[in-house]
Amino acid sequence: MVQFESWASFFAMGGHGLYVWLAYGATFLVLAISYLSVRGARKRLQQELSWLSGEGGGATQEEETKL
Amino acid sequence: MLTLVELACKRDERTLFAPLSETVTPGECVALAGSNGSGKTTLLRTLAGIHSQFEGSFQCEPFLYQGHRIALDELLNPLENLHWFGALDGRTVSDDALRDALARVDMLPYALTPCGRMSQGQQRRITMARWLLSARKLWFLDEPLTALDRQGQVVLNDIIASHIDAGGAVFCATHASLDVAAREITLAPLTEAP
Amino acid sequence: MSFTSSIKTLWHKLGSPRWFYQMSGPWVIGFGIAALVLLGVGAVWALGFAPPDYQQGNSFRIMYVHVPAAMVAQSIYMSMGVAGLVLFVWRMKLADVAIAACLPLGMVLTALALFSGGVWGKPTWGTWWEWDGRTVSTLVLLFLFIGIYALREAIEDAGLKARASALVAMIGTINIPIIKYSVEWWHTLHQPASFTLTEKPAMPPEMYLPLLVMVLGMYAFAGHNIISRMRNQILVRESRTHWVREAMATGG
Amino acid sequence: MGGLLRREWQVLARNRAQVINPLAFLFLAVMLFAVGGPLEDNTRAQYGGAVLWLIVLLTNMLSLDALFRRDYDNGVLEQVVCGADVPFLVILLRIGMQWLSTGALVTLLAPFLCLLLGLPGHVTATAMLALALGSPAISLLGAVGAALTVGFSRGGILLGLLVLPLLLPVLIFGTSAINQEVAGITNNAQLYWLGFISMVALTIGPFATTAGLRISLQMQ
Repeated sequence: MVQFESWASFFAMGGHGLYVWLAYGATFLVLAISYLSVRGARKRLQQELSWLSGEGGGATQEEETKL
Repeated sequence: MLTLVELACKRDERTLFAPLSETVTPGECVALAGSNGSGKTTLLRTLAGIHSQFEGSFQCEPFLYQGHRIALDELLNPLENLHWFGALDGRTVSDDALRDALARVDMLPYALTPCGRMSQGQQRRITMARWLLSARKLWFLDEPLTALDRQGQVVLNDIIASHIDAGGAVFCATHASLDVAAREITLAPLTEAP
Repeated sequence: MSFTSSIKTLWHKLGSPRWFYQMSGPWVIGFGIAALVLLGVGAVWALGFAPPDYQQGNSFRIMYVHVPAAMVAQSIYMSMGVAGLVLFVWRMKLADVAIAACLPLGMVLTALALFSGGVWGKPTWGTWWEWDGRTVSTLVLLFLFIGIYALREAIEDAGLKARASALVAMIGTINIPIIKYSVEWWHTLHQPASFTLTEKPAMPPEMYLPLLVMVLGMYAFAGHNIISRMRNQILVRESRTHWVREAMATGG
Repeated sequence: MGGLLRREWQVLARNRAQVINPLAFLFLAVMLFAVGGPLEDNTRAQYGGAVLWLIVLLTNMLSLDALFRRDYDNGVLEQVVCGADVPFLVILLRIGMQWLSTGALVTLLAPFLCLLLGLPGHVTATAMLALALGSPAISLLGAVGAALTVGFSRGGILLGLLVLPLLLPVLIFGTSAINQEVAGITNNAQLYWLGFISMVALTIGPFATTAGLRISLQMQ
């Protein structure tokens, strides 16, 4: 059952709101960044390689996908 | 003595030359020619078991490898070095064998001077003495002629010739041609990996 | 086909990055959806429905984020050790792709665990950093990750980079139990055996279940993230092959 | 075997700086700590053990950096890897020599170090025992780091980064062995643990070092 009476007390978290939301925010932010960076790298690769497949030859710019 | 089956060495995941298949029989000298960077050194280091990135396969009996580096401890004198290399092979080198080897390369007077104080050419001669003392029949030599003066080159060719006559085999990478009759292999560098 | 022969063929297939690339497509989507659902449900459950801790109140909810990050980070390091063993013994190229893919996420999750641990410590003990058994072993884990990362940066040759990081990952994995035990032992020496926040007390189910969901969600996310990084790595490394060209042309 | 060992002694005899410099640094660092630290004797005894082990660890890192560098540069290491029937033995000998010139020597000098660090007299025996049991692990695991970083010109930093996290247990058990001796509590558990860690290091160290050297040799 729900632990909090109102949305206000939910956000206040009994006084520890700052820390709880800081921890959750950081976690989901980091997960989101990690997901987006991987998806971005894939998109960049797709453009590079599909552009090249038209060319049929030559090496892509060899770069290790970082984060 | 040495058989290569479709051997192709790789460096940084790139194949350096077209796959090579060769056999080297006792009493044969094979010269490995090829432009700089065609992979001669990498091939020799692969056969010596140092380089481990390759495709295909090869079998070889116990061998002696001489790379670009002198492979002598500069703090020790020739006698100590040669004793140690003997111990590396699990053998104890007798003194007169040592004396003969050093005499053969005209380095007997330098037997006790630390190798660090010798010139590059003199150190090369000491490594030639090491070849003579090693019991290995198959020699891998990488650019043996470097830093040798005229007299040194005569000694080198003489050593290789007598090694071949004694039933040994030499597989060496060299630019300058050896006096000994040698079968040539050229490495076809791969410009664009398939 | 008998069980062992199907394992053999699977093992053989794993050798070719192409097969892995084609096979892993649905896995990435599967893990992605599982992560989304589990993390979403877990977060709502942990924040809204799990009971607060009788001693710490609501700051206890940070555990539902801190523990999964630390656990998954350590599992990632262990799997890098296993991949290292596979690379060393069977010389499988895919193992290095796995190590390269695991490394960034492992480092990020370890740092995240340290951060959320600190944020959790502030309301509980009044300090942002507490030299506690768990925090120190997580910090050591971060240094083990950084060691591998620094070694990979220092080596240019791809083949040597793979073997060197495989060796360090294996040695690190062997040492993790010893390090963990010695740090825990060191901590109990310094901290009189009061209620240590990081000792998992026997939690009632309504506390334990959301944690389980969050941990599974984090593992699912790690699976999704690492496999898609591996796919990117394969595209980079096999960029000259024709199958990559076709895959890219058809948007595979 | 004898011939291999003879060369190690010859190199050690002719390159004494390799042994003397780390020891000089050891005593210098102890002096710096003693001068920098608090003056009252009772507090100094509490952190004496930690200081001793920390300095032993860091001095070892200095001497480990040069462990294979000379043989790597002059080509002798190539001959060990491709020429010798059992390269593992030659490398184990080299690590043993490095331990002798750092770990064993520090164990013998422990009485002086304990004196300088203000540790009470009865602690010296335990400190020597702990150092004797723990220092092999430092050399054996450190050799793996030395093997992997010999190819880089500024390998020292990376060597510490790779090896020191693995040596945390040695620091923990070594320090608490001495601290508990200062407090008079029995510390057999710590000594057993130090011995155990050294045994683990002995089983994986030489093999991992040989593998590391094979990797570094391909970088030449």
